[in-house]
Amino acid sequence: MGTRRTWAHLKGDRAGLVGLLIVLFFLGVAATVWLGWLGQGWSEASGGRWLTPNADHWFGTNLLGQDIFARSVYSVRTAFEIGLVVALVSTALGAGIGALAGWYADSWIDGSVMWLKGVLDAIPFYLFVAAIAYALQGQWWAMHLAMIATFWTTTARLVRAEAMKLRSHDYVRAAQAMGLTDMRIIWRHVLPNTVHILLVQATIAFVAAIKTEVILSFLGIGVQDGVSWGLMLAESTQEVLAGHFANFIAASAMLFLLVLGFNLLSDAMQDALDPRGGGA
Amino acid sequence: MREVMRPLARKLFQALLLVVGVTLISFLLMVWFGPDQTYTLIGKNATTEQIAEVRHQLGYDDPFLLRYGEYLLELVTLDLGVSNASGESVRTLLARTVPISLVLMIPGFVLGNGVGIALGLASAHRRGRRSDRLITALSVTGMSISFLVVLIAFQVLFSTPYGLDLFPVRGWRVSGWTSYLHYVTVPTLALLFVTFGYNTRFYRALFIEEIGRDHIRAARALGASESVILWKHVLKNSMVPIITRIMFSIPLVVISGSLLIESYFGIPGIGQATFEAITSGDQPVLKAVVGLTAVAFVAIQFLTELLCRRLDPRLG
Amino acid sequence: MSRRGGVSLLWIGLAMAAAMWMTACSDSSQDDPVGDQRLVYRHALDGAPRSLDPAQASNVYAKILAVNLYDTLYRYKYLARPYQLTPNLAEGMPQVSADGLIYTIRIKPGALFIDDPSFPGGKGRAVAASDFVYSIKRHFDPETRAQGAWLWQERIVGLDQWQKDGADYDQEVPGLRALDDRTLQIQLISPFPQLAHTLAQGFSAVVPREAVEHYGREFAINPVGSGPYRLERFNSSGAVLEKNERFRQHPLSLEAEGYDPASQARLGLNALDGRVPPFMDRIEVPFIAEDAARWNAFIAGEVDFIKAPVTQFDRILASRNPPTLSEELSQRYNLAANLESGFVHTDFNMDDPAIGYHPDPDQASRNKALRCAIVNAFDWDQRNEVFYYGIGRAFSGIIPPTAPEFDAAQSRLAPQRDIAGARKLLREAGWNPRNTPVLEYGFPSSVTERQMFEQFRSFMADIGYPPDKVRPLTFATYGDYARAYLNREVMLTTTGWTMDYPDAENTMQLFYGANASPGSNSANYVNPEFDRLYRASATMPPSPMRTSIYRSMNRIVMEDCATISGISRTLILLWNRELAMLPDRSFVGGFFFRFVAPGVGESSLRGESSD
Amino acid sequence: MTASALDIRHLSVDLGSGKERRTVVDSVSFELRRGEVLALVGESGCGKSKTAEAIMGLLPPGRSRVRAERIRLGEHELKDLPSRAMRKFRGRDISMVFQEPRAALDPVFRVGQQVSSVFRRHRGHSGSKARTASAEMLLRVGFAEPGRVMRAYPHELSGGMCQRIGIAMAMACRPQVLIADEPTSALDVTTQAQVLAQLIRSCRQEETAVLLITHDLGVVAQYSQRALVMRQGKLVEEASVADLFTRPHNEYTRSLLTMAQAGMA
Repeated sequence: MGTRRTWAHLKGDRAGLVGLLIVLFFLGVAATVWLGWLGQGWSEASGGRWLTPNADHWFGTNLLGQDIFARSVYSVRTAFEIGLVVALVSTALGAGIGALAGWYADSWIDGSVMWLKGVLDAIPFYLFVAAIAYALQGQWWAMHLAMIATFWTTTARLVRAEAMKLRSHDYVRAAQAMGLTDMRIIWRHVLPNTVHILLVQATIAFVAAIKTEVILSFLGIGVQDGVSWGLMLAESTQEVLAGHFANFIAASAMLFLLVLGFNLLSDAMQDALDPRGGGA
Repeated sequence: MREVMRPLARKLFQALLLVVGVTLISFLLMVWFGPDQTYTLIGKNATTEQIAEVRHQLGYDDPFLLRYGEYLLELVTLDLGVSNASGESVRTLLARTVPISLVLMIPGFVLGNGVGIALGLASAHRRGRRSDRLITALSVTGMSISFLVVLIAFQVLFSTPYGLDLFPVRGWRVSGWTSYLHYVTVPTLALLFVTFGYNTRFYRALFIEEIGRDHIRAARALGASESVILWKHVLKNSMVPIITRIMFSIPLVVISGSLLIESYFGIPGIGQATFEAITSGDQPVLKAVVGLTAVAFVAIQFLTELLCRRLDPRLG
Repeated sequence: MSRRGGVSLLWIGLAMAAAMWMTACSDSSQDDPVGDQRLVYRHALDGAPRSLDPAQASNVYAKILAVNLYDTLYRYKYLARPYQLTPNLAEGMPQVSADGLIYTIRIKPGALFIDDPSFPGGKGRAVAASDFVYSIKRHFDPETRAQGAWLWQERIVGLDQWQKDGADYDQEVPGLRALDDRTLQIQLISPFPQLAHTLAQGFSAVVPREAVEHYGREFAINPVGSGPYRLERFNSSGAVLEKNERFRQHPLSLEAEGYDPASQARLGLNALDGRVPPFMDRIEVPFIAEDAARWNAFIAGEVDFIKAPVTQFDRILASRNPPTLSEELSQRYNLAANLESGFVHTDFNMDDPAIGYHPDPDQASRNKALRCAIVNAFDWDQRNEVFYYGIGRAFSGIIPPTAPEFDAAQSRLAPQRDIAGARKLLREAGWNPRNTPVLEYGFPSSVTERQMFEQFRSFMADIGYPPDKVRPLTFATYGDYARAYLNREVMLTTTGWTMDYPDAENTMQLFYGANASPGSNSANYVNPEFDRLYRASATMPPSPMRTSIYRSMNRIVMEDCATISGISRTLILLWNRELAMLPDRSFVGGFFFRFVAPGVGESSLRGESSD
Repeated sequence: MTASALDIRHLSVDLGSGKERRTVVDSVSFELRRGEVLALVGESGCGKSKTAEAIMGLLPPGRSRVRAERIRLGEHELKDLPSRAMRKFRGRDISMVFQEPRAALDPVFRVGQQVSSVFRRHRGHSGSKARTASAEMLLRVGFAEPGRVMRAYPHELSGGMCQRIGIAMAMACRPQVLIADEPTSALDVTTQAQVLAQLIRSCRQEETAVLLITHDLGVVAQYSQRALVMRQGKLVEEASVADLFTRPHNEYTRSLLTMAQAGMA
C-alpha cells in the first residue's frame, strides 16, 4: 500500500473528502486567527447585551455584549491548539511506549507499561482529569496533560501489537543481524511501519481532545484564559432557558462541524490506510 | 488442581497490583495533591493556629505513607469515614446515592446497548446497502455531537416552553413509577443519543466480522433463516466482546457518565456527590469513590473473564 | 423483499416500549402522595447547607434551617424594618450591668427538645441554661469544627483560655455560666454592644449535649433541637421539616413584631394576630441551585417561594424602580424587593508590592495612583446593569445601604466612573501600557465569575490597560480560592460579605489591621488611624458619635483606594399569594418558617383532596 | 422430468460497486446430470467458488450482482428467487460442503445442536426426533459413537471429523445436488482420501449429483465422470474425464495437466 494508492482511495471516498474539506476550512479559520485577522475582538464588550444577529454582530452578542461571532471564531484557534497539542503528544507518547513494550514484549518494560495502562483505564476518566486539573491548580496545561495521560494508552496498545508482529519479520531480523541497536531498529523499522495506526489515532485523539475540552470547561476545569466553545456552552446553559440561543447555536454548530469533519476524515483514513487493503 | 490454580493465582496477583496502582495514583492526585478543604471549614477571622488545627484534624499534616496506608486500610475494612463537608458517613452517602445513579443510568445503558446491538445487526446485515449507509452516517453524526450539547438541547427541547415542555427541567423527586419515568426520560434519551453512535459503530464492526465467518456461510448454505443466523449464530458468537464491553463500561458509566448527567440535571446520585466532593474537596468521599471504583473495576474484570469462559467453549 | 425478518421484530418491540413510555408520562405531575389535609409550605433555596449543625451554620442556607430546627435566645422582629432584636427563647432583653460587662438572661420555661434516641427513654427533656453554655463552648472545641467562634473570641472571660486548656466541657468558664436552670450569665472582657445580636445568630442555637455525643460527626445530619420544626428528611437535594407539636405555645402579636398596617396590609397577616405559630404542618425545602430550574419549579407550582433568578427579571418585573411585579404574575404571586444586608467588593492585596504597600514611598504613592485609577475605571452602572438587572444598589465605601450607619450623602448613590480622571492619575504617576504591572484577578471557576472578570478586563481596557496584562487566576474550588487569598497570593480578590448583624462594625472589621489574612481583612489593609478609630468605636454602644467615627473610617479606606466597592444586590422574592407571610432572607439572622401561614384562599397549600 | 439436476445458462457474477466493479464469473453455462459427479477445475481465484456461491444464492446482495439466463434446480427456477424462497431449497434440495471444515461449524454450539437444526428446519422434526435422525446420519458418515460426537464442540474434534459432520449436515435432507467446494484441501493427505470417499459414497446412496470443485486433477480423475475447466471467470473446456486427460482441447487445460504431472512426478 503506497501513498499513491492511499490517496487514490481517499479521493474515491466522498465522505472522507468532505471531512478533509471541513478540517482544512477550520484550519484556515484558525490560521486567520493566529495571524490576527479574525476574532481579535473576542473579549471586547462592544455591543448591548443579548443582541440578535445583525450586520455588526453576525451571530449576535452575549450577556456582556461581546461579539459571539468573534468568540466562536477565536475558539477555532483554541480548539486547534488543544487538539493539536494533545493529539501530537499523546500519539507520540503512545507510539514510543507502545513500540518499546511491543519490542520487549513479556519483559518487565512491557509488564509495567501494561500495568500502567490497566491502572489508567480503571480510573473513571473525568475523575482522573479533574484530579489532575486540581493537582496542577491553575496551570493552563493541566487539562492538556490530563488528556495526554489518558489518551496515549490506546495508541500504545495498537502500536505494541504491531511491534510484536514486526519483531518476527525477516527484514527486522536482518537488521538485527547487521548489528543495529534495538533503539535504532525501533526508530528505523518499527515506528515507520505503524504510521497508518498513528495517523488514525492522532485524528481520533484530536476529536476526543476538543470534545473533552467542552466538558471540562463546563465543569470549570478546562480553558482558563481565553475563550473556547466549552466556555461558550457553559455560558449558554443558563441563557438557553431564558430564551437566548445565540451562544449555544454558534458554539455547538461549529464544534459539531469540526468534530464531524475529523470523524469523517478519520474513517476515510482508516479505510485507506488499512494494510489489509479492505474496502468499507 | 495446580493447573487450575496457577493461572487463578496469577490473575489474583495481577488484580492486586492493579488495585495498588489505581489507589496509589488516585491517592497521589486526589488526596495528596488534591483539593484542600481547610479554608471552607474555618470560620471568619480564623487565626493561623486555628487553621493549623483544622488541617491537623483533617489529617493533612500526616506523612504520605501513613495517609496512604490509612486509605488502604479504609478500603479493606470498608470503614470509609465521614464526609468532611456534611458529616454524613460515607457509607450512608453511598447507600443513598448509588441506587439513584443505578436507576438513573440503567435504562439509558440498557437501551443504548440494545439499540446499538439492533442497529449494528441491521447495519452489518444489510452491509453496503442504503439502510447501512444511513445508519453509519447517523452514527458518525451521533459521535460528532458533544454530550454537553445534547444535554442542553434535550433540556430545551423536552423540558422548556421553547420546546415540548413535557418533563421537569431538573431534579429527582421520585416516589413511584410515574414520577420515575417523568424524571428519567430526558436523561435517558440524552444518554441514548450520545451513546448510540459509538455503540452502533462498535457492534456493527463486530457483527460484520462475525457475519463474514465461514460457519455463517455454511449455515446459510444449509438453509438457516436470516433471523436464526443473526440472533443465534452471530449474536452468540459475539457474546464475549459484547459482555466485555458492557461489563467494562459499568463502573465508568456509573461514575463518569452520571457525573455529567447528574450535575447537569441536579440528580442526587453518586455522580453529583462525587462532583460536589471534587468541587468542595471532600476527600473522604473522593477516596471512597475512587477506591471502590478501582476495586469494582478489577472485580468486574475477574467476573467478565469467568462469564466469557462460560459463554465461549473455546475459552473454557 | 429480502433478509429482514429478524430485525423488524425488534423495531416493533422498541415502538411498543416507546408507546408505553409515553402513556406512563402523560399523567406526569401530580403523583407525590401528600394528599392529606395537612398544610404544606415549600420554600426553595438556591443553595444547600453543608451541615445542619448550628456550629457550622456559616452560610445562609444552613442558618435558615438552624433557626427553624433550633432555638436561639434572640431573634429579629418578624415585620419590623430596620431590624430590631426581640427575645426568642429568652424571656426578655438581657439585663446588662452598668459597666456593660455582665449580661444576665432568663430563658422561657417549657421549652423542650424533640424526642430522640439520644435522650434517656427517647423523651426530649427541657432546655436548660446549661445547654446554652454548652452550645457556645462547642465553638471553642476544635473537635466541633465550628465556624462561629470569631463572634465571641477574646470577648468572654475565660472562654479562650478554656480552649487552650483542652476544651474540657466539665471545666467551667468563668464568663459563661448557668446560674440555675433558667438563668444564664455572660461576663465580657470589655464592652461588646453587639453581643445580643450574636445571640440571634444560627451559630448560637441551643443544642443538647446528649445528642452531640450520641451522633458524633453525624450530628450534622441528625439535628435534635427545640425549634418549631423537626427534621424529617435531609439530603443534597432538599430537606423536609415537620411541625414540632411540642413547641412552646406563644401567640403571635403583630404589634410586637413591628407590624406596619400602611405598608404591610397587602400581606394578609391580620388574621394571624393572636394565633399560635407554627402554622404550617410540613415544610419542604428543595435546594435548587440552577436559576432556570428554580424558576420553572416555581411557575409550575411545585414550590411556594423562591428568590427569583436575575435571568427572569425581564418577565417578572413591570418596573425597575421601585421593582413591581408584572400584571400577569401579580395575579398569583406577591413580591418583595429586598436590598441585601451585605455587599460585593473587589479588594487589592495591599501586601503585594506591585499594587499595594511598598517600602519605597514614591513607589507606594504610584501604586496608590494605580489603584485609584482602577477604582475610577470601574463601571458600576455596567456591572449593575449586566449582572444585577440594574436594580442593585452601588455605593462607594464599605458601609452598605442596609447598615443603620449608611450615609447616602457621603457614599454617592452610584460611584461615578471617571475615565478621564483615571487616565490622568496614571499619566501623572508615570504609568503607561508598558510599565503597568500584570493584574491577577482571582476567582473560583464559574461562568458568572468568569464573565465578571471579562467585564473587569474590558473596563480596564477603557483606561488603556492592555488586556493581556489583566489575567484570570482561577481556582477549581472555593476552598482553594480562599486558601490562596488567605495566604495573600491573590492580587485582586472579589468577595461578598453578608452582614452578621445590623451594625457597620461588622464591615469595619473587614479592614481592621489585626484582622489581616488569614482574618477577614483580605485586603491586608493596615492604616494606624483607621485601626485606632476601630478600637475606639468597638466598645461604644450605638450613638451618633459612633456613627460619625464609622463614617470617618469609611472615608479613610476609600481615600487609600484599598478596595473597589461596592454593590448591594436587590433580591426579588416571590411567593404564592395564597400564603400570608413576609419572607426575608436578605439578612443572615435567618427566615422563620413558623410565621408562614395559609392566607384567605389557601386551597393549593393542602393536598389535592381539599374539601 | 428433465434429466439434469442443475442447469446453468450464462451465469455472470460482478463484485464490488461503482468504478471498482469487476466481473469474476463471466457467462458460465453447464449442466449437472442426476446422480453424476461433475468436477469444476481451475486455479485458485478463477471464479470456481464464486460460481458455487452464486448458484447457492450466498453472495452478499449489497456488494455483488448475479446475472443469469437460467439457474434451474430440477424443475425449479432459482434465478431471481427472493431469498426467503431460496432458503427453502438450500440444505434441502441443494447443499454445500466447504473447504475449511472446522470454520464451517459454529464454534459455540455443540455438534448435535447443529446437525439437529437441519432436521428441525427442513423436516420439521421435534427435538428428540431430530436428535435421533442426527445420530443416525452421523452413524452413516462413519461415526461409531454418534452420541459422543454430538456432545462435543467443534474445536474438540479433528478436521476430518468436522468435515464428516459437514457432510452429514449437507446430506441430511438427501439433496438433489451437492456442491463440494474443495472439501478436502484443508485436511492432511491421509484423511483426504477417506473423507472424499465418504462423501462420494453418501452421494451415491442418495443419488445426489455432485459439483466437485477442486484444483486436484487426481481427485478429478478418480471420482468424476465429467469435468469443467475454468479460467479467469470463463469456462474454457467441458469434457468427459477420459477426454480431458487424453485429448485436452484448450491450451490452458494442457498446461494444467503438465503442471499436475510435474507435481506428481
